[in-house]
Amino acid sequence: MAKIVGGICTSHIPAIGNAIANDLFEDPYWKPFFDGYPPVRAWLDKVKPDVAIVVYNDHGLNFFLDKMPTFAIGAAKEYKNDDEGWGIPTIDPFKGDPELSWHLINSLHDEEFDLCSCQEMLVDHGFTVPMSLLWPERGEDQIKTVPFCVNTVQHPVASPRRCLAIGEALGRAIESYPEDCKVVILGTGGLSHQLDGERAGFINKEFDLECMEKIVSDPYHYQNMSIHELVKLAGAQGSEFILWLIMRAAMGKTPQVIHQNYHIPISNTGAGLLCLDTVS
Amino acid sequence: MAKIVGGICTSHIPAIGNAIANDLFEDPYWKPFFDGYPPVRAWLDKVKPDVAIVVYNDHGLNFFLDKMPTFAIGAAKEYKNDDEGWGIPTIDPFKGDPELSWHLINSLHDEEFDLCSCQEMLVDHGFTVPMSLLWPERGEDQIKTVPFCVNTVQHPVASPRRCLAIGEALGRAIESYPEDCKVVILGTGGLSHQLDGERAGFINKEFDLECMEKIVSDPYHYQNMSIHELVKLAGAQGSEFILWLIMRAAMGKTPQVIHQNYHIPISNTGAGLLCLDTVS
Amino acid sequence: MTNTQAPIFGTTFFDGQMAIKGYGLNKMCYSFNKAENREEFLKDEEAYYDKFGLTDAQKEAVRKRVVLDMIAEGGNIYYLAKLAGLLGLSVQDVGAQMTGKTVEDFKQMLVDAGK
Amino acid sequence: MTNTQAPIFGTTFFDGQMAIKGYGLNKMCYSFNKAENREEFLKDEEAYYDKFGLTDAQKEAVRKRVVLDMIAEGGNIYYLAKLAGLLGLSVQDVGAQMTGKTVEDFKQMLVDAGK
Ligand SMILES: [Fe+3]
Ligand SMILES: [Fe+3]
Repeated sequence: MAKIVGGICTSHIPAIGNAIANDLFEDPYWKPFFDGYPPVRAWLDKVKPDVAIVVYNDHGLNFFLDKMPTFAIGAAKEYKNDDEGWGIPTIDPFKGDPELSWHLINSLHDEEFDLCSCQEMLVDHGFTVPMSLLWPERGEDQIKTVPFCVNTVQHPVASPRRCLAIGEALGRAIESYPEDCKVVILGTGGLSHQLDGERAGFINKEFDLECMEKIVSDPYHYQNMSIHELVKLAGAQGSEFILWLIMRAAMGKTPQVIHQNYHIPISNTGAGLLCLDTVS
Repeated sequence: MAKIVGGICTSHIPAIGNAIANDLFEDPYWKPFFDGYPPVRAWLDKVKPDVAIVVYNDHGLNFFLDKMPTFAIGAAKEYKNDDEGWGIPTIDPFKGDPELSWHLINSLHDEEFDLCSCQEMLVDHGFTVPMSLLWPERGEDQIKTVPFCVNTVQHPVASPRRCLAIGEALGRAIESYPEDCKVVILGTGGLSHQLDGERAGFINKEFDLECMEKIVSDPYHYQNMSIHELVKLAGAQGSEFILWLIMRAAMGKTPQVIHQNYHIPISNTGAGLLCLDTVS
Repeated sequence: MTNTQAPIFGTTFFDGQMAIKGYGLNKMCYSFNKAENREEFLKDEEAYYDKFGLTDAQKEAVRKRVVLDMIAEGGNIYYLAKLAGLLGLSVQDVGAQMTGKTVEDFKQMLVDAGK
Repeated sequence: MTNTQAPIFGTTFFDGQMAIKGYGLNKMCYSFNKAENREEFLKDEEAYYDKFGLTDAQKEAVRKRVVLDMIAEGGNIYYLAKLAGLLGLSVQDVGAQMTGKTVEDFKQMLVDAGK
């Protein structure tokens, strides 16, 4: 049977893609950020997951307003990255796991989630940046992936309550997969940031630090929060925190924190990192 | 406030599009089918709805397997028809009602349905054939439309239970729309038919006649039916009956039957027609 | 991921397993919505197969116009219908082929279903 | 269909109402994922506006590179970011413009948020 071995929350800011491409790991601006990752990679080397389910949001590469699904799950053999228009280098395709994808789609369908299945899907920096941070080298035997894409572009955006619910169902779906495989779940994006409007540059350190704590010990703290309230506290794009909620709800009981890091600012964002081991 | 004035169930077989284009209304093959529609148009002339919500399935024009949503709602100013590949003539665009569309999307979202919003959308024969049958002449002041598209192409397909639930929520959403407008809901497709496999040509008259009756008096009769069971009884493409269920659940209490017709065969299908007036 | 319910005679559920198998074939058929693609196919079928990465079994099924084989290789009838249309086949022609009937007998079967 | 909750300072909810207003503008910006479209825009902006049916107010906002006006006219920041990138503006440049700060001050504000 499949087993959730852990979860990782990480920001996915596009500038990171450029910093990686330009080897800025020791640059004073970037060092406090990049230094968070080696302990997480060490944990991954130890645990050796077979597949990563990547909960992320598309920023206008694969999805446009003509077809904007609330929850979309990839079901392809591979996932290509592509030009996003502002110059992050395009990276190699990622390996899919269509059998697991369809198991998840069927299971979530049976629990009355209305999904969009995607048998071909371009993955943008929301997906690729976390993958590059966690698996900087990918060879023939690279980890398989399932993209789990959540709309944060067009309101209405899925509520924290709905995200916690689909996260729980995702956890059950994974654990009911009959193949022997180790699954790690990535919750990407966040923490607080706002790109647009007179409030651009808004970062809420206090809120972020609370998120870093509550996402581990008490994710249901956010269950009754509206998207409006979340945007107020986290900034317009800080609503990406719902992706962390999906990941965390899939994990179930309180996990063990292997490593964490929080740094302000990366680009316009409070950048958070959490590596969580499933307690069995 | 908006008001649901009635509902219409009708088959949407592509061959009808050609028959209309070729004026085959008096042709012996087509007459028993087309003769069902004048009484429905007379009712529409009397009731004069402002907007039609068209529950239909796309057959591979607007949606492909790369992005296949369970429930998709149009939110555009107009909806174009286009070449479907096998020669039904393309017809003029339909007028949208984006304000109502967004009200429906927001309301259904609040009731925890996970929608795909579509701000641009091609509508295929599933949408256009019923519209042409019911409003053969469309001028400047033509009826406004909201396409409500349900996946029937890729399993898993939404269950009768889920369809009844989203239909109920759709009814509440319409009735809560603050604009004064009269809404008619179309449930298109069906009844029994199967295009593919060694069972191609399967039609189940007994099942269809029961549908014609139960859809009016007891739609919840189908609540616990699985899609598998529905396909067994109605044929592979007869699963389109879920679209009738959505329409009917939106109407609420037992409506009055203004007119009905049932004819076998049109193309490979048992063709059903029901005109239902909301009892207030 | 497969449909575990009792099979229905002559009926293939287009579920995840079939979808994985048939993606290239279905994508090719979906492309026939556009007239220029239909022309390109008719001009050079073999090149068009390769453009969409059809498997050998899919190519063979399309070459021979055997719809049941296309379905077995993951073809979905909604997309295959566009190929059928392109080849000048009606849904009754296709139905007759799949059920091993003449087109007349197939049509009569449909009429008889109304009795 | 509008967001009936209390407004948040300097924050536009990209809801249905904004989406209706901004469709053409957003569609234009989405097209900038492709290099050939970026080139076409740079070659003849006015023709490119018309290709996507921009309103006069949207054209004016883009012409003047005023991002707040683009947002007011229904632009969504996820798509506008692609236009900004094409114009060589970073998210800090855009943030500075919208908040009426110098880029240095805007960056300092971000650093200060960490203190
Ligand atoms: Fe993001
Ligand atoms: Fe149909």
